[in-house]
Formats: sequence, structure tokens, C-alpha cells
Amino acid sequence: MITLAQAPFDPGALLTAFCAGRDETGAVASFVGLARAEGGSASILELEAYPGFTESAIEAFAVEAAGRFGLQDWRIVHRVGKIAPGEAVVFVTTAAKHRRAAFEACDFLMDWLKSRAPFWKKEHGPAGARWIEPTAQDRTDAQRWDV
Amino acid sequence: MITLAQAPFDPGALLTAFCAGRDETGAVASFVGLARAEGGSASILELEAYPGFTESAIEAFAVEAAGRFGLQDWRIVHRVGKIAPGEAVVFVTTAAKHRRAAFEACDFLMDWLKSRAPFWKKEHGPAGARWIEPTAQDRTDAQRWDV
Amino acid sequence: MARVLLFGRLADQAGWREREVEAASLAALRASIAHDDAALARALEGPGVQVAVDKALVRGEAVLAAATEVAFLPPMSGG
Amino acid sequence: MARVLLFGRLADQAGWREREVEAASLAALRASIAHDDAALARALEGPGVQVAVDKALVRGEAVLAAATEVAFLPPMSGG
Repeated sequence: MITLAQAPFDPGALLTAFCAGRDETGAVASFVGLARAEGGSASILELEAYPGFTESAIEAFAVEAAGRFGLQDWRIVHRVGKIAPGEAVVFVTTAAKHRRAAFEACDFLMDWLKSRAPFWKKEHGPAGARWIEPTAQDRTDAQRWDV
Repeated sequence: MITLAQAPFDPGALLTAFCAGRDETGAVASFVGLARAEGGSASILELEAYPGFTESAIEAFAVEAAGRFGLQDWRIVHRVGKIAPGEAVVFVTTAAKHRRAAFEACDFLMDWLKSRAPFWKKEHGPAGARWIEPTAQDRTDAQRWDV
Repeated sequence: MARVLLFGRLADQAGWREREVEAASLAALRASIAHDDAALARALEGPGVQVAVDKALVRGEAVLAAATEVAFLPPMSGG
Repeated sequence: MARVLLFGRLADQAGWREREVEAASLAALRASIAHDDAALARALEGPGVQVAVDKALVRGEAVLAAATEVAFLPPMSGG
């Protein structure tokens, strides 16, 4: 399931809920992306989604990833709106029988979410606001998975 | 920090505490290993540690890993004693500026913990109890990191 | 009537994010926007801008039924 | 007096996990254990069994000071 969150959320509470009642899982990998202060140069991150379209695109991609890696389950929460340094931007968690699949699927989902998911990102800093494009590192990370 | 836990623990609460107050972190990867029921064949997992020795070995390994991957921080909690299916066996989390380091360090720590850390593992099932050795997959996973 | 949605830098440039426009096709919609704001119409045809009609990406021309939602999506940045 | 600790299958085999043994060296300790339980002494020298003196791994022989902790560690399984 994918949820877009307008307000700050607690990744730990999501992890607790995701781990509950799993007696055949073995491995739960997760990732939390936090907004960085960058020493004060980026005081606020703003993320815009296209409600309905953004969730559908993420859902479709995650369902495909779940098949590719043999996941038992997954959960994604992505923040939208204005995000302060230290707040969670994204939480991704994956459940599998063994850890290799759980780790790789989580890594794979993050690479895509960070570089290709339908969000538009603006940084508000002391010098004003600017729209951000994916970094070269984000593109390289995502391309690791291309066949 | 490494802690051996005698009683069930909540990985989500640990993740919440670990993420708190990080405004220059960017990436927190984590992994939860859960005891599997294996369809009833392994009803109880028992882990023995050598208190003092086990924590020192894990601490030394994690400090080396933190340097190798440029981690900002890490936290490991490992259960000992008798563990029921669905309970957390291990929680590992890593903090870094960017996600590649956080993911790789978490994966690296888990490979070592699962194959080489000073624990002795016994499975209690319907057919009695037996001591477990690392699996071939565990050895292969750990060897991925050997230079 | 189509409901037009702009995202990211396109909304900043236009000064609006959502507007009703009378148009029976994408071409007519672009012409109507160009009539009001030629620079915006050019930006909507710029490199990497994708168009979604009722939340599905379309390429090239499209007929617009009544109460259709048309979104102009600049290059996505990821989250 | 050395405090001897056994782990994993070694403790199961011995039927004890911890015992005080009078010995001034590792060799004397092994001999004392062999006197009580020859099969256990052989297992303690078996493949992959490591020895820790005061929580530090040692290879080969070691002198044991008073109140030393000697642990016999079968192959570690990981967690």
C-alpha cells in the first residue's frame, strides 16, 4: 500500500505495524529518507504530487517490484507539502522470506522513488526557492537495475 | 551501540528513537530479522551468546563497518534466549548522508551477524532440538564483501 | 469544459495551478491557452513535459470529452 | 582457580555450562577435564573449537592467572 502524507509521520510506528503478526517472513528491510538541513542552505523542502496519478504510478511500480523480487508484502509512505529538516520524506519497507530479496527490493524501490516517481521538488533556502531535478547519482542508482 | 535483549523488543520503537533529531542524515536503512515458524517445523529458536565477548565482537565489527561505509551512526539490538515465531531476532539500523552507504552498511552488517557473529543457535521443533550451523547462503552472502 | 492542472515550475510560471478551459481537443486547449499566455503555451510544449488526460499519460493529440482532467507534468524529480 | 565456560553443543555434551577448575595453564585445565570426562576433553580439541581467556581468543597454550575465565567456543552459527 502507498500513502501520501500531508503531515509529519513516524516511520517507527509504521515499521511496528508492518512487522506485526508475521510468522513466516524472516526478513523486513526498510528505508527512511530524512530531509537534510545542508548546514542551513536548504531550510524547507517542498514536494508536490498529482493526487491519484502519483499513488497509481507508485503502486504499479511496487507491484511489479514485488513480483520481481518475490516479496511477501511492502508498504510505502511518502510525504508531500513543506518538509522541515529532520522530518521523514519517505518510508519504504519490504517483507520477504530471506533477507537478500527484502534488501534488494527496498533498494530498488528507493532508487526509482528518488529519481523517477511523479513528484516535483522545490527547495526553499535563504537565497530563494528553486525546483530540483534528479541528481546524476540518482540516475546512476536507478540505472543499476535496468536490464 | 549494540545491546543483547533477553526479552521481546519492538524494532519500530528503536527506529523512531534512532531517527529522532537528525537534520543532516538523509538516509536511515534498517533491517529486522524475524523468527520463522517454517510451517510449524521450528517452533522455538534459541540463541546463546557469551555476554561481554559477543557484544565486544559485534561492536568492533560495526565500528570497522562504520568507517568503511562512512556511517554517521548505527544501532544493533540482538535477541538471545528462546524466541517464538514472529518475534524479532535482530534489528540493525544505519545512518548516512546518502542512501547507498546506509543500505550497503546495513546489508554488510547483517551478512556478518547471520554467519560469523558469536552466537550459538538451536532449533526446538516437534522432532527435538538441534544446533544450527551457518547456511551455505549465509557464507556466500558474507563472502561478497571479502576483498 | 476541461479541468486543466499545472504542476511544478509550470504552475509557478503560469501563476495558476488549476483552471477550467472550454476545449474539445488537446490542440484546441493549447490554442486557448496560447491566446491568453503565449509563453505558457510554449512551455507546455517544452522538452520533457508530459500530458495526462484523466490521469493517464497521452502522446500527441487527444479528443477531450466533457469534464475531462488534463494535467501538464514537467520532468518529474522523484521524491 | 579458572572459571570454565562451555557454549552451544559443548555444554549439552558436558551436561554443565560453568565450573571452577584448579589449573595454572590451559594444558593443565584440559588434563583436569580429561580426567573427569575424556570424551568432553576430546570435543574441546575438536575442529573449529576456539578458546577465549578472559574474553580474548587465544591460540595454542596459555598460562592461567588466578580467577581467569576460560571459554570453549564451538563454531559460531551467527544470529
